[in-house]
Amino acid sequence: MLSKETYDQIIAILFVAREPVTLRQFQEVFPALPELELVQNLSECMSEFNSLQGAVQLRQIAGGYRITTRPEHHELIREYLKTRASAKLSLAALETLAVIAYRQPITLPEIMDIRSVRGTSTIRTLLEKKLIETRGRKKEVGRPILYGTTQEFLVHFGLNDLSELPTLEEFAEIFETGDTLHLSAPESPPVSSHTTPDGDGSLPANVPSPE
Amino acid sequence: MLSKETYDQIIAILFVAREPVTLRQFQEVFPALPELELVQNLSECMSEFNSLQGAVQLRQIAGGYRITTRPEHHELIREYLKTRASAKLSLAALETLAVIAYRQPITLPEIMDIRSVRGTSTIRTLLEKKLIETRGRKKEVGRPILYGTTQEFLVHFGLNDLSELPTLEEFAEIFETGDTLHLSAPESPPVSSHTTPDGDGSLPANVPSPE
Amino acid sequence: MNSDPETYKVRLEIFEGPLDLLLHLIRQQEIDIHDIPIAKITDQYLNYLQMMKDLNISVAGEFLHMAATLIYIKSRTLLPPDPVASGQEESEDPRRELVEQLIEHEKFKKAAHMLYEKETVELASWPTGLNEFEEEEKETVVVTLFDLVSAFHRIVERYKEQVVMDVHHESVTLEEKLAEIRCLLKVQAQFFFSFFLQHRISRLHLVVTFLALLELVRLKEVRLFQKAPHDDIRIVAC
Repeated sequence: MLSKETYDQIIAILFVAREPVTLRQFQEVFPALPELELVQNLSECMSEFNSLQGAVQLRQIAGGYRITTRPEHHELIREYLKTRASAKLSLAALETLAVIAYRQPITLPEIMDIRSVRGTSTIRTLLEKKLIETRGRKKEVGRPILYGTTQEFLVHFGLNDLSELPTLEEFAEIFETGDTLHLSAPESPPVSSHTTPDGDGSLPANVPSPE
Repeated sequence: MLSKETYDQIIAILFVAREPVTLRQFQEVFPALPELELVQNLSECMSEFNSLQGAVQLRQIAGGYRITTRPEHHELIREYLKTRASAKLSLAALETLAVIAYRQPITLPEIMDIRSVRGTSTIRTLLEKKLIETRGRKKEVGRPILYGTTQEFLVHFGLNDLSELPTLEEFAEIFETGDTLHLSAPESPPVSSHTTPDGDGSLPANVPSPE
Repeated sequence: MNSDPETYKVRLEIFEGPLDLLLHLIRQQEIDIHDIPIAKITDQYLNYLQMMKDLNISVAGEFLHMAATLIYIKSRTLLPPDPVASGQEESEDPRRELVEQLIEHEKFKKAAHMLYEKETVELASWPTGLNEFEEEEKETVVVTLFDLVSAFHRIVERYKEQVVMDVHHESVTLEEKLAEIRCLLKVQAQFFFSFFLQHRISRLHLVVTFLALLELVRLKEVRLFQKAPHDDIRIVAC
């Protein structure tokens, strides 16, 4: 079905792309291919590429296709790029982001209510990093600005779309079954060796397997 | 001779490299490998990669190794480059657009006055991108042309109408940096390596271990 | 609760908000979240705030607000059941709202942790992307509405600074203004005073401009018209 030529062409495009390449973009580049065939080609392309390549992987991210290196090589790549571990979002910023991701569109007062925290520095960070954006205004007194997550949010967390996020109810179930995650247990081991996989190259349990 | 692991690692590095990777750079990343073995590995890597890949090729360029697309795909790649959303603006264009958006209708001299920058190239860019349009002439000496934002502008920024533009006052709180509204202990645990620049009490210590 | 400051020091942690602190107290003691011993937790919460104050650490308003809420709930649980309400459905648990809030909060904490793990993986995966076609990329940014407001904010801030500087550096003479206005009159037989206001000019400039106009009136070179007080002034060449 998928010709060697089309395969090579798709990979060549993905290879130069800096952002996930959407189906619409592929359609523009391959106007002769019917949409259905194109989708099939892309899916075949993905499985073939991933079975061949151990260094990189072809993934569906933010509604597009993208080649990234596999996480297991991160230490070596960092060594080459001479970069330190990239700055991660603070827990506060992640919590704010979680509230926005699950309750979007949402206003600033609503976010602060849920988190029981005043202060806007996390919002600023998220806006600057383009992980969230404004989404018009809420039709209520004062017409407050609404916020929602962006494409960049999907890219940053390796999601294809928002439906890939587990539901909040799924988190609640863990809670009810008494799976006690000691979220702020003072006895928890030192951070550095533990929460970042940088130390030994091991990754958290739920590393998403490349589709 | 060349292990699958080393092969993958070399390719992964070449995939993220922005310039040809020199032997010296590889030596730094693989300090355990003797130089001769490394050179052999690289050469084997090159022939293996090139026999597998039709889309891209591994070449020796400018005293280093580099993956590039094959020339036969260049036209297609240019097609792809054209499809990328032209939502990008230079900083100067963004500033001009901001002045127009918030002070429309406005004349060129007024824009230049506020921005304290001469030059009309940003106006041309914005007109070309259809983010701004002319709005007749101002009734004053010289009858200068007035500019305002377009429908396309609203679409680009996801606004229903101009009243949805956030006011400076609304973001005043967010523009203020370093609001320290949190309880913070002076003897706080050494999480400094993880604190993000937003300084909002980053606390990965509380992230439960995934195990 | 132990009031020995040495013990507290070990336990000191940063809590971003009152719900974080409450969850910590509940989790630490493995209390059933659906049946919180409100009196005990309230005391511990207040002790913690007191300790922060003793250490001269500022306590944010929302922590005090939560303290008030806790004290209120505690007082309601201590009251005997309302005899009027007893005939109806059993009176509502005063802790209910707080418990729901805590459960909701913990869900988001878990969601944040899930994001943290995903981020960790993604930060270990580098995107590829060639620079052979890099010349196409200039120094550009994908702009969001926030960028737009930020840009305007920057301009306004910059503008404020400039206005201050102008006042110090600028000097303008009556002769210069006279020449300027005469020049203007050659191009256009009449214009409005507001024309001068559209171009950002300092107070000094404005005063000199006005003096120049008066001088031109005296010299019978222009006539000024104003329909009403505070209305725009029309300047017409004689």
